[in-house]
Amino acid sequence: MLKVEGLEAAYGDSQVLFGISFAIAAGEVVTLLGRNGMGKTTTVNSIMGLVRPRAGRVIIEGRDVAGEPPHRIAKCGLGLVPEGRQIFPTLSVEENLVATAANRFGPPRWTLERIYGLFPRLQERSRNMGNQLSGGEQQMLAIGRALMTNPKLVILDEATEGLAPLIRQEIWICLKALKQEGEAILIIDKNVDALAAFADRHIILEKGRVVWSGNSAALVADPVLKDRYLHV
Amino acid sequence: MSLTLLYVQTLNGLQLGVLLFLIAAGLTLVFGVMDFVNLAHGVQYMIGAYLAAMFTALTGNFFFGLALALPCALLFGLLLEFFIFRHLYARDHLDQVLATFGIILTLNQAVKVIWGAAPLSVPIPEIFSGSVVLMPGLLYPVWRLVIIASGLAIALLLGLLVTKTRIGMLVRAGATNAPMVSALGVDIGRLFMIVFGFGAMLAGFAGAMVAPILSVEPGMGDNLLILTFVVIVIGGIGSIRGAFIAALLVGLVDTLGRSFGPSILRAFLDPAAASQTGRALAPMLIYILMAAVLFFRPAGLFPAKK
Amino acid sequence: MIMRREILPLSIFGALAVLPLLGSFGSDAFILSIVARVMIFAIAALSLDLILGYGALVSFGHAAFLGIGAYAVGILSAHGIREAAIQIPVALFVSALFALVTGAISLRTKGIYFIMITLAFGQMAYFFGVSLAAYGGDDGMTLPGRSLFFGYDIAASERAFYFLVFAFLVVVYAACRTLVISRFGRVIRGARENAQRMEAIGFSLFSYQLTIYVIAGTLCGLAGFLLANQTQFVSPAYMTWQRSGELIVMVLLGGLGSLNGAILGAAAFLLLEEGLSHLTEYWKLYFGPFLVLVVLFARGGLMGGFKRLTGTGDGR
Amino acid sequence: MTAPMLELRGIRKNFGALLVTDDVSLTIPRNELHAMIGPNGAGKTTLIHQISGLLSSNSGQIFLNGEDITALDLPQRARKGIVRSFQITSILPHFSTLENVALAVQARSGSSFRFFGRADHEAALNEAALTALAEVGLPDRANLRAGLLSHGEKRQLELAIALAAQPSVLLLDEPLAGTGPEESAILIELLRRLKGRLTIVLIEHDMEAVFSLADRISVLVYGKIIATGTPQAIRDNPDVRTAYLGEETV
Amino acid sequence: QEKLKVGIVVTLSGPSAVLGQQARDGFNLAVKQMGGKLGGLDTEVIVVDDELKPDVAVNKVKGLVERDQVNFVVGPIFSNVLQAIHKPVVDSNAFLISPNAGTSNFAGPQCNPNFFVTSYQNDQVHEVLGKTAQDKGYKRLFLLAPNYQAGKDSLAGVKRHFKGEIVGEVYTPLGQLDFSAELAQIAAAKPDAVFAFMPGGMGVNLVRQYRQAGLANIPFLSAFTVDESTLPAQKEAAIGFFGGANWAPDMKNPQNEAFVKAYEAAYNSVPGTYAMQAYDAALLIDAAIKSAGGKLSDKNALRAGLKKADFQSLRGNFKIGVNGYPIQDFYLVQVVQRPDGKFATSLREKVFSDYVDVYAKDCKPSN
Ligand SMILES: Nc1ncnc2c1ncn2[C@@H]1O[C@H](COP(=O)(O)OP(=O)(O)OP(=O)(O)O)[C@@H](O)[C@H]1O
Ligand SMILES: Nc1ncnc2c1ncn2[C@@H]1O[C@H](COP(=O)(O)OP(=O)(O)OP(=O)(O)O)[C@@H](O)[C@H]1O
Ligand SMILES: [Mg+2]
Ligand SMILES: [Mg+2]
Repeated sequence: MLKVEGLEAAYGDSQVLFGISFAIAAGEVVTLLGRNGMGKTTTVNSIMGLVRPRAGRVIIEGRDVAGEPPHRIAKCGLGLVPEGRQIFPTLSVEENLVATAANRFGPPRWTLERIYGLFPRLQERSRNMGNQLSGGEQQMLAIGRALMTNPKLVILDEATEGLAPLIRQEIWICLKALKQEGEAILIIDKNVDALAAFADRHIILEKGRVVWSGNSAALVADPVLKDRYLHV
Repeated sequence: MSLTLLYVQTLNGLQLGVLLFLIAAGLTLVFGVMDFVNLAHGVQYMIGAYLAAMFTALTGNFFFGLALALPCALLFGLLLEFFIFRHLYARDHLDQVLATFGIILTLNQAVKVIWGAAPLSVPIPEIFSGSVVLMPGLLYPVWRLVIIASGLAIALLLGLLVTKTRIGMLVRAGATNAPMVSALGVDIGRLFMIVFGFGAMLAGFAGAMVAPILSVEPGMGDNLLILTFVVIVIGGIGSIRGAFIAALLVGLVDTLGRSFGPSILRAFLDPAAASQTGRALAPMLIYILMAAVLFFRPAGLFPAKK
Repeated sequence: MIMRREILPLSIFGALAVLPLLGSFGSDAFILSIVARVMIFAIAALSLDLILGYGALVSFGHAAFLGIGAYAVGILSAHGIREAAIQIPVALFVSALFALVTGAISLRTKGIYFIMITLAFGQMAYFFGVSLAAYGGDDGMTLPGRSLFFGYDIAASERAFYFLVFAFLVVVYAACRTLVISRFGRVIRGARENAQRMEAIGFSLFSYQLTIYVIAGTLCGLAGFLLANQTQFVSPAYMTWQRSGELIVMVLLGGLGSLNGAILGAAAFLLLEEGLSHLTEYWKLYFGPFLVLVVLFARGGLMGGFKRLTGTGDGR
Repeated sequence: MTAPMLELRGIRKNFGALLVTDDVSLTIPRNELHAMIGPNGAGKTTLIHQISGLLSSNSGQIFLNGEDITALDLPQRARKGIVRSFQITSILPHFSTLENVALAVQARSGSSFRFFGRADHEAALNEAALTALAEVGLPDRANLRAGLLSHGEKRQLELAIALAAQPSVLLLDEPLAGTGPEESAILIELLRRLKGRLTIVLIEHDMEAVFSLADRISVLVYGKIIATGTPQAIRDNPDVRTAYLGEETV
Repeated sequence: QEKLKVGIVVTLSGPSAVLGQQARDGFNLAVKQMGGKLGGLDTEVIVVDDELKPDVAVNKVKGLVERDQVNFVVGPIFSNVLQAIHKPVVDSNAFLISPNAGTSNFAGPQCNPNFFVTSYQNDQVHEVLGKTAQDKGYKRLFLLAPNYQAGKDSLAGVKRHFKGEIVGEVYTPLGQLDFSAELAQIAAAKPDAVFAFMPGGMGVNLVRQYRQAGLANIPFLSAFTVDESTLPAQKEAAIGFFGGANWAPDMKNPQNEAFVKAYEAAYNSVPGTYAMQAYDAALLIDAAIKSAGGKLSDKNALRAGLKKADFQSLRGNFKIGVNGYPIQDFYLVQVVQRPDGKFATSLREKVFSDYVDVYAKDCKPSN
């Protein structure tokens, strides 16, 4: 589905990514782990075209889209839940959901009803403006908004930031369901143990480089990594 | 003061309001909704009027003239967008101010070079040249009714476009966070281009419509630009409804203030002082109105929901 | 050792200081009066840059202060008071008072609303000037001569007046430079960036912003005093919104929030106006596109271009 | 008997028809670390807004150290020592990281109506700022423009600013959100050190942190406090489980 | 041989640019017709735009007198600009000749030997209409003017000769577009006649809206409202409306007929008073230099020549009074459509003969 090869990116003179490579198959859940400022978001943004990669390839279903504008890349079936939510403040909750909604590949799996079913709280607030929501509600909205584009690959940057435990659990259940439906998922989150429970593979970034990648069993088994990233 | 006069003046106030809204409509879209400070709106309005004057003179018919002027205004807007404005969407408001100020200077001068400095005019189209009797001795040209109707129609159209359609939502979303809209799969650049062109055409349309009652002259948009900004700000930026109501309010306050202000003042002051004060206050009226509205409602009458 | 970022101001002021001493230029009263005018507007632009560039308070009524300063000269002269030692304090005081009142009201609003409410006050000042029938109304009034300094008519010669303006410019510039890097200046800059954050750590921004607004208005009143003296004429035309707009354009053209930029902007604006209009009646056909090109290609105005050329990073 | 550090009496806030905080009363003794948990949209942030003075309350009173501060606005309360962090990062993006913090120090040390002298050369301000940065684990970012920090680093900076403003009551709105596991650990450690030295109101969805740090916990649901008590009491409260915690093991 | 330099400072930008253009063109036409020589001297004409900003005008004028060392400054159009440039010019080596603005202050106590006017004292034009209204026996007059100094002066000028009842005196904000409110007031007041002073685009709007409102049966007396600068836009709407002037393009004398023909050929528009007065300004300079024997350095001789005004004005009867303002005849003019389809004003009747402005008596010439 998605293949990243030798991705490099920089902000002005300061290079942040130094040749990131990984791949995600359809129906696969992959995580990006790493401390603050290691380049996780930059990786995601480079894939989406929000940051113009300096080198490397971003191949979606066989086509190299590196350097193309974000809307073209998104149209290939990528749905982004950005870091910091980035809700449209002057749109109501419902407008946030439908404004960019699309279904580019067959019958829509995600509709307004289904989103509201997943997050009843959003339905209660559907007429409110985006910036009137609480932090957690905004996060739900950002996830709903991305799902409404009916993507093949969902990218969640800080997937459960600000969400209450109950909702967090809902999200995990939902993501598992998505996975079952054959959806690919790229996820960044700090709840590593929860991720370990259902993600297929993990990639650890350090200073813009992939320092480790492997499956959940390997991650949980490795005591050094465990100490470093799981804090258990 | 007779009651008829009061009634007629109220009507006049409302019609000035609708006229102002007609002119402000394009600005509401581009500035209020797209969040682009387009000082060049006034010159786009002027160009619409000049195009209408030119094509009407060429074809001898206002409607042919209008039909030619509108696409030209659209094309002109698109050219401006392509060469200048699209590079400024992501910039600071003040950058937009400086660039569009430059455009004002250029176009005001260019218009003078092309069409000369003397004012031009456009005759009222034949079929609308009649008038209705408003009060004894005073006629009301039907064309003004047409202007009011088109102002109302545009208010409605814009209101629906912005609040009810996907395009409206996307434009509002793009104004606050264009990259995010793009990352969700919408070509926001093209959308902005279309909307901007539409805004330019609205400005041109306003210019063309008022050409039969107002003079067409270089710089005609400059003072109006300020007036339209006043309208939009009083209404609350981003609110079409606000802009519409504010336009009516400005029209009413201006018209009624001018016609009845001095006699009201005379109730409090001696005649000489009243006329002196009245004269000093009259031109300030709408500014006083704006300052007062902003004092009590710092984000306009209908602030965008925050 | 002189730091690199001082090169520009030193060369600007150096050039201004020696100009009258250069044989061919110096003897030309006209050149001196043009440059004096540039310096007067530079003071006005500097004062605007304080609120606009550093405080993000875009005043669209700043020309009102030019007018107030000028009318202080005009009205006092009309009553026979030509002494600068009286006129200047009056000009500054009235400007400060006007700034205090209008600022206190305007600062309730933000962003574009602030722009428009300051415009409203500017327009009120303008129309007030127009209604001053006793002082020429719309036509304005001619002054009997330049102001007297402690009884002496020392500003009468173009060269003396030039140095007078120059001295004022140096003082104002130095004051502004000190101000913006002071604690107070840092609060003003912080308020521009994120008002809520500043309030949450304990700054009551209103009083800071009102203070800077009054300072800016007062300095611009000084420019008004000088402008009246330079043209020996006072009229409401000094207070039109177009004039306020031009002041904003000067600051933007030079580059926001850098003080040097305000001077460069005023100079570029006025000298281009003077030079181009001497060449062709259609000078705006060239000046307009120039502004557009500056925005498109020299981000941050002339100062932005200058910094990129010399590699002096962000001056803040 | 000394007055409690912070006391809320019948605090209420509504947005139109929506009642967001509903008759909240709470007493927090000096130097307690009081955690506030509850579902998304329960009104926790709104409550912090009300305590800090960012939002005015529709009714109710707030006391700081026995003094009624209901009428004071945000900066006035900050100067009284009530300092907060924001859930949605709020920094000065074009200032350096250090200056962001130094400004907070400046706010609490001497007058800022000083028109002379370079503020960025004031050693006292900078040293205190550096200390705060070091405490949150950001010492090496001091000279970077704050807007260029990564999301998690901004969250750390957010906390540093609040600390540098020398609070006596620190209101923290999800300080751990957006930080990675390692940074979370650093910050939890920091909170543990601060604990007992100043009064802290902590909103957090990280239950591990909440239950290991808090002296007492209040649970807010639909604007009402449904329970207040020790971590153990809250953990065992069945209402809290259904309303908030769900299956999460803490 | 000496070279003559003349600086023209008029408004060439903004909505009022057309007035400045007429003046510039009129002057240039005269110079061209005299073979590029005024008073027999090679003549360089430097044109600058005052942008209708007094302080800009001051600097431009300083440039003319100090850098370019012009001998005469011709300008401006607007009285507020005149206030600003008067002092710098009359204090210099040059003479100031106004082809349009003629304010009262410089006609009276502040008159200056280096200042000459080829147009009129502003009030006189308004007085023409006041006198007309009085002579025609109108009892009830409605007055309309923009709210600025010239507007107030204008209404004062009308009232100087009109003794009937003023049923309405309305000042409108400068630059007003829509006159519906005022037109309703006029209809309600039912005056015998309306006097309006609405220069430029305001006049265009007023005249067209006046006719559209069906008020054209009420006589429309005006100053600076229907003239050759506004008629191209007012067209039929203005036909039959009255104005006051010292001249009209159809004035019968050979010089004038030649001038109008040449102007229309060169600039493709009907000349107005602005063009005529600037043309006369050139003739005045020409005459003055000739009478001074071509010696530009002899200021006194030049001044005497200017005073003498020994030339044939396009308007026929023309003298310079003690205050430097003209003494001339004034007419009621009316808008007509000429056989060639163009619109112009046309002389109707003489209202004042050899009319001296009321301020001249306060002028005590110092030399
Ligand atoms: N300005 C506003 N207008 C209308 N509703 C608002 C406004 N601000 C907040 N709300 C609503 O008030 C409720 C409480 O919001 P608040 O931010 O206090 O929640 P919270 O408890 O902090 O939630 P979270 O854990 O998700 O951050 C939310 O449902 C929100 O939508
Ligand atoms: N716009 C920018 N300009 C310059 N540098 C930036 C910019 N955005 C991020 N950086 C830098 O790039 C590096 C990587 O940032 P990135 O946001 O990718 O980190 P991250 O792994 O997502 O961290 P976090 O977990 O905190 O979100 C950081 O050092 C950050 O300071
Ligand atoms: Mg990140
Ligand atoms: Mg919250």
